[in-house]
Amino acid sequence: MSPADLSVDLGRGLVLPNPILVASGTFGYGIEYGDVVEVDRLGGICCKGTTLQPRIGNITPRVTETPGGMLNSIGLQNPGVDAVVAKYAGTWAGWKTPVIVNVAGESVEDYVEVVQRLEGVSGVAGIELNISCPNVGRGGLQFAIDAGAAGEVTAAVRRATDLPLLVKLSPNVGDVRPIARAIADAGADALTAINTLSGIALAPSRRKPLLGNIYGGLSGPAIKPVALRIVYEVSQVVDIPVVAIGGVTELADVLDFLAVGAVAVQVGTAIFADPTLPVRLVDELTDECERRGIASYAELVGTALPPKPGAPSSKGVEYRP
Amino acid sequence: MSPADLSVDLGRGLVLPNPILVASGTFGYGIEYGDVVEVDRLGGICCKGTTLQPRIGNITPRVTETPGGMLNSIGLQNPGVDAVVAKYAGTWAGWKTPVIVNVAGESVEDYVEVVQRLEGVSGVAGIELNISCPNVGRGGLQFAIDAGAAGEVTAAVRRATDLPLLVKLSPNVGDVRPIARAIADAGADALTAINTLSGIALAPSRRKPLLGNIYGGLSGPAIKPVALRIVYEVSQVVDIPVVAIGGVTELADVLDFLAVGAVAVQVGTAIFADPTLPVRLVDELTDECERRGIASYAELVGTALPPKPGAPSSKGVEYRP
Amino acid sequence: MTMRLVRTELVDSREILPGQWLQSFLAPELSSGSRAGQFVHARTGDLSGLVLRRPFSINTADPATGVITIHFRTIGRGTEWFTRLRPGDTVEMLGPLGRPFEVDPRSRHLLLIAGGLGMAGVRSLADEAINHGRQVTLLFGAASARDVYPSSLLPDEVEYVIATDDGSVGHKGFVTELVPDYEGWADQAFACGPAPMLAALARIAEGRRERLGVAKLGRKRGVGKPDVVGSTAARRKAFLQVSMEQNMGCAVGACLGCVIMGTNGVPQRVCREGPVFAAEEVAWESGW
Amino acid sequence: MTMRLVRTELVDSREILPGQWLQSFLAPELSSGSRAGQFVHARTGDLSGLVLRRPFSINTADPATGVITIHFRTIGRGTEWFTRLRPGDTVEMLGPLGRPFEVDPRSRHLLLIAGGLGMAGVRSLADEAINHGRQVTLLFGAASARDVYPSSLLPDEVEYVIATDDGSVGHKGFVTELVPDYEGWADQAFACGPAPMLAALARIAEGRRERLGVAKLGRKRGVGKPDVVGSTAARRKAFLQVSMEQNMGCAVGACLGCVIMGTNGVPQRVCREGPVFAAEEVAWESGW
Ligand SMILES: Cc1cc2nc3c(=O)[nH]c(=O)nc-3n(C[C@H](O)[C@H](O)[C@H](O)COP(=O)(O)OP(=O)(O)OC[C@H]3O[C@@H](n4cnc5c(N)ncnc54)[C@H](O)[C@@H]3O)c2cc1C
Ligand SMILES: Cc1cc2nc3c(=O)[nH]c(=O)nc-3n(C[C@H](O)[C@H](O)[C@H](O)COP(=O)(O)OP(=O)(O)OC[C@H]3O[C@@H](n4cnc5c(N)ncnc54)[C@H](O)[C@@H]3O)c2cc1C
Ligand SMILES: Cc1cc2nc3c(=O)[nH]c(=O)nc-3n(C[C@H](O)[C@H](O)[C@H](O)COP(=O)(O)O)c2cc1C
Ligand SMILES: Cc1cc2nc3c(=O)[nH]c(=O)nc-3n(C[C@H](O)[C@H](O)[C@H](O)COP(=O)(O)O)c2cc1C
Ligand code: FES
Ligand code: FES
Repeated sequence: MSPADLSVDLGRGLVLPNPILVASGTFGYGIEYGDVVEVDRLGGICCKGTTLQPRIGNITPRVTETPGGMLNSIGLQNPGVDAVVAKYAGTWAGWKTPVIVNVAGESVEDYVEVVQRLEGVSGVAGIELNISCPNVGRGGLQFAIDAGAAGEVTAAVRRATDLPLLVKLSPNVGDVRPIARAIADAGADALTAINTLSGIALAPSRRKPLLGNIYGGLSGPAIKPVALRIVYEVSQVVDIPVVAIGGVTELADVLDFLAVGAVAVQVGTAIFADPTLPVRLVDELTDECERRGIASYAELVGTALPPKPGAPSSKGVEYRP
Repeated sequence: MSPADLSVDLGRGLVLPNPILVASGTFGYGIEYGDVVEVDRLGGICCKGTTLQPRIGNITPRVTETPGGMLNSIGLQNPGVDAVVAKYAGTWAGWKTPVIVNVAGESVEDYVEVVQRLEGVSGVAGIELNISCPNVGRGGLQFAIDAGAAGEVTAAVRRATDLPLLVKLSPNVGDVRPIARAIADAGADALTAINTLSGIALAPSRRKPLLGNIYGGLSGPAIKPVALRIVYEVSQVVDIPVVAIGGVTELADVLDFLAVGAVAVQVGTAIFADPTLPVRLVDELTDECERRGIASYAELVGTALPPKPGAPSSKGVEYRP
Repeated sequence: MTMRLVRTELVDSREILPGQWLQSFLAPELSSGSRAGQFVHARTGDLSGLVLRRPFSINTADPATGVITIHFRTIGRGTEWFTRLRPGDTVEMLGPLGRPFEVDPRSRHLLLIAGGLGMAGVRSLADEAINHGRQVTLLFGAASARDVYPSSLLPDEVEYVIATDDGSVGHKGFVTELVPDYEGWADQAFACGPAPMLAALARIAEGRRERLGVAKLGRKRGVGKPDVVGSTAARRKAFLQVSMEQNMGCAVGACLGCVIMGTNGVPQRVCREGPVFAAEEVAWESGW
Repeated sequence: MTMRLVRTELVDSREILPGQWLQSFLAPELSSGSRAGQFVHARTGDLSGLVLRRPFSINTADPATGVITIHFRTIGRGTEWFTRLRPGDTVEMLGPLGRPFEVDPRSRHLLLIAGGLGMAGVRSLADEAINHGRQVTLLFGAASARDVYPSSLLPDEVEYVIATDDGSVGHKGFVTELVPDYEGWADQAFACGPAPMLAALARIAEGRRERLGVAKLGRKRGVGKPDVVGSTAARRKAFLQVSMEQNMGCAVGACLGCVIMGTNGVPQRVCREGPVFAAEEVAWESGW
């Protein structure tokens, strides 16, 4: 039997060789891990969040470990979209692995402008909108926590580009489904979920929070049950592909996310402990398909979803009748 | 030097001997751990969620471990308020440790009715409202995710009872502060935070979610950074005492929660691994005060809070300028 | 004996079957105070990242040496963690927990039925029964010869009958298929194993009075007042007692995580009312 | 040498000072390919619940035996986890990482300055310098006599000068107070320790040219084009090189977790542009 088909079509021509990506912010621009990681075997690379202007990011410390996870508050340090294109796009263009540029901004115009500068750049395979940013135009409210704002920024970017467009959901909301629906309706090609949970840690002195920025984003295995829940909820309410992220550390996690409807999975924090994990997951997923005698990994997708939309979790969480 | 003063005044006459409580749902009715735990040395006991009518709870499985945490979906199994009073209040009345009855309901009337039956019962030292329940009257929306509904149920219960009233916040919201303020304004004596995060896990077959109820509540060390963040945010916007819960496993966690403004701390999931932890924390907190030469543990409260209200975390989470 | 927290020391750890481990712990407080059918809730290490204890049946308990054993299959992180223990390491156990098997004083012939790891659930009852001069037949089911519990680890007095799914040793088929041969002989039966196996046994036990014409033991006065679900009497009088499993939080009755549905419509805590139940106490068809 | 993932084996583990451990690992790939000032990012065990690696300086590296050592203080769960390792256990390390100390070929007299655990940061430079026939004076500061790094663990050729906060051994006061005595003698200085100590040293180094009248080495052509921040040249020419610390995620430059502010206004990655920086490259007053 030939190896199972692992390719994933995320729409608008973005076809990944396999469903294992590396998550934005945890794999730099794809080059930093050097020979340690066989970059060409990844399904996709989401680069560090990119903004219109260069940003120096947040004051340090920026990362710390927490039980089963970590907090980060990098603050979108990046050299700005033009420098990113100038420095890395050429290298990316030579890779088999598609590079998806993670884009952040503080206004709809920011997003649109960044995306326009990426349009047509060889080496840029797609866009992932990080909408967990404060919307300066709306008084600092995050795009990600409001269905209206999320739909608006998605629609504006959609009008500005023909690049494949992924939009990344934040878990820091009461009910993620209306937001997911608004983004899908606004023309996104795929959703990615989830970004980090808002959390803090304290300095050893306990006189102040540890992170220079006070708040950080919680990631890693600790958040996997939340990510799994959100992917489970979102897959049931949108028709576009969902890419899962949050706490993947082993094949079992990949299979879990596929089972709740994700068509692909991003690995983030776990890379820091185990840089070769993403490539190994590709092999292990291939083996798993062979073991099961299935021709495509797609048969693993959605097996744990109910036949029709399930009851919403926000109606009662665990304490419902 | 005499041992430091650990007593906590939560208002309306509810004075705890020390700030270490056991969390609702993890310590039953206080009797189950028998001789293994010196119940009389605890600062307070929050009993299992109590409803008007008996409830058999959710279908099994109801608990599972997750990385650094656990999911539960007990579904408020309890014999109903009258049976709780009949079976346990007599025992509680003989204890030095105050017992706070955790109350749940599906409508404002439910809550009021349960609280009225607890009014004046010897052995009941206070009420903790678990408002993470679907509000049948409002079409299933949780009281806990809406400032209006949270304020309404608090106000109704406040009118119905002179018992000390704690209201427990859910973390499954975009911004917890308006909700906390509404509850404080409606007359709660104290806030407790946080309840569990909504999450899921899958059955080994990956054909369905593992928990009989699909969704469960995530608790344990994994959620501590989120709990710490919420207590940090809430302490800055309300004037009533805040009782912290979420992932406490050692003295350092207690000190962290005190530093972000909590006046007391509840231990939940960690009891399952280490039933003697809460009592040991009382001793360790006493020692810590002695080591620092402070007369009251109150000096440890709020040390990590900014002088004036900090910037809200929902404005940008980790990705703000 | 009431439960306590006991600091035990690992004295031996062996992989007796593929993926199945037998570990011995020095724990005098547990070896002498526990009864067959009870279990321990064992804590994983502080630096393990695991937040829940793991429940294991007390597989054997030897008051003379102060040693108890547990026998488990590695299925996840918790059991894997235990396999990394080395002699001298300490493990804190909460126990003994739950209600034991209750043998009717009149019972002479005990039928023990174990499916796979269910062996650990009934293993110590074999010792206990033999010490009391009873006759024990142990029916054991496994997938294949390689998973068969070694007879060398059983007391000589036990009649050991094996069934394997693939017929590689003993009866080819389910262990439940062996039961009819012993139904008449047995005064009482005690089972532990996968839930479907226990449900099948419960169905067999239900028809027993009709098939055999007489119940040797049990409710003599016909349809008298049924014993309360969860009571010692209910178990002692039952022909079939089963040891149940459920995921556990506290293991002492506090969290209500581990319930199964009782025939009285009230959820029964496996850790407190169980793990041993009379087959009649369990609402097998409830889907819980 | 480019970094790689290396499976190492613990061969020795000793608590050399209260709460301070010296661990030796068999790691031929690291012992011969690394340079003084570089570090490893060591993975904790799979069942430890810890999600990040821990960075440690390569304390010593012996190509002859293939052994490297790390020297650390237990301050939290990660370092505590390492102390539980036993000989034969394996630890996966990513390394060698970061940029090393750069000794100007003309330098004869090296002043090493270590505060507490900072010893681990400069320790291997002492070996390297002595192998190259240079003279080394090592100034070491600790809180008290009980925390003083044993001279027996240093090469005999090193002049070892101690300061303790409480004066229980050596100079009473900060190690920085010893520096003026050696400033004139030293061609270059290399320091590792708490950030305030490094900042104080940077201030001392800044005034050095004025105080001593001459800079023995360094920018001969006066105010020529300054070397780019993060460049090898910038370090090689500097009188004072410092080894910095920051909490790390990836340790390879990918996550931007570990930056310090550079004098050029651009955050510098400690794991990639550092951990060794010329004192002039670091914006000490930036509050980062
Ligand atoms: C009263 C009782 C006695 C038991 N005795 C034995 C025994 O003697 N030998 C043996 O091999 N197994 C026994 N089990 C099952 C054993 O507890 C589980 O196999 C074990 O907890 C799995 O842990 P894990 O981390 O390796 O698996 P994982 O599947 O990774 O565990 C995840 C979570 O689910 C729980 N869990 C998973 N499977 C079970 C299960 N079957 N029962 C209860 N909880 C489970 C774990 O405790 C943990 O909280 C017993 C269970 C109970 C309730
Ligand atoms: C390049 C470099 C080299 C180092 N070399 C040594 C050495 O040789 N000997 C030694 O004792 N220590 C050294 N450290 C510091 C060492 O990495 C920390 O003491 C260690 O990570 C603490 O881990 P923990 O889990 O015990 O502490 P915790 O405080 O529980 O760790 C929590 C988190 O903070 C991080 N962290 C805490 N303190 C530090 C710190 N000072 N630097 C970086 N990260 C930190 C941890 O890695 C972890 O992610 C070095 C740090 C760096 C950056
Ligand atoms: C250090 C770090 C930096 C991150 N930077 C970004 C970013 O720039 N843009 C973004 O959309 N997500 C960013 N994330 C979030 C991750 O892409 C991912 O959504 C999150 O970490 C959850 O996945 P994990 O649990 O596998 O890490 C970052 C995460 C980490 C840990
Ligand atoms: C098994 C279990 C049952 C719970 N039942 C209740 C409940 O009935 N009412 C309630 O308000 N909270 C309940 N909780 C939530 C806890 O009281 C607590 O808020 C949460 O577990 C976080 O704390 P922890 O991380 O210390 O466990 C329950 C938690 C667990 C683990
Ligand atoms: S495990 Fe908690 S009640 Fe049984
Ligand atoms: S630790 Fe990731 S960039 Fe330095």
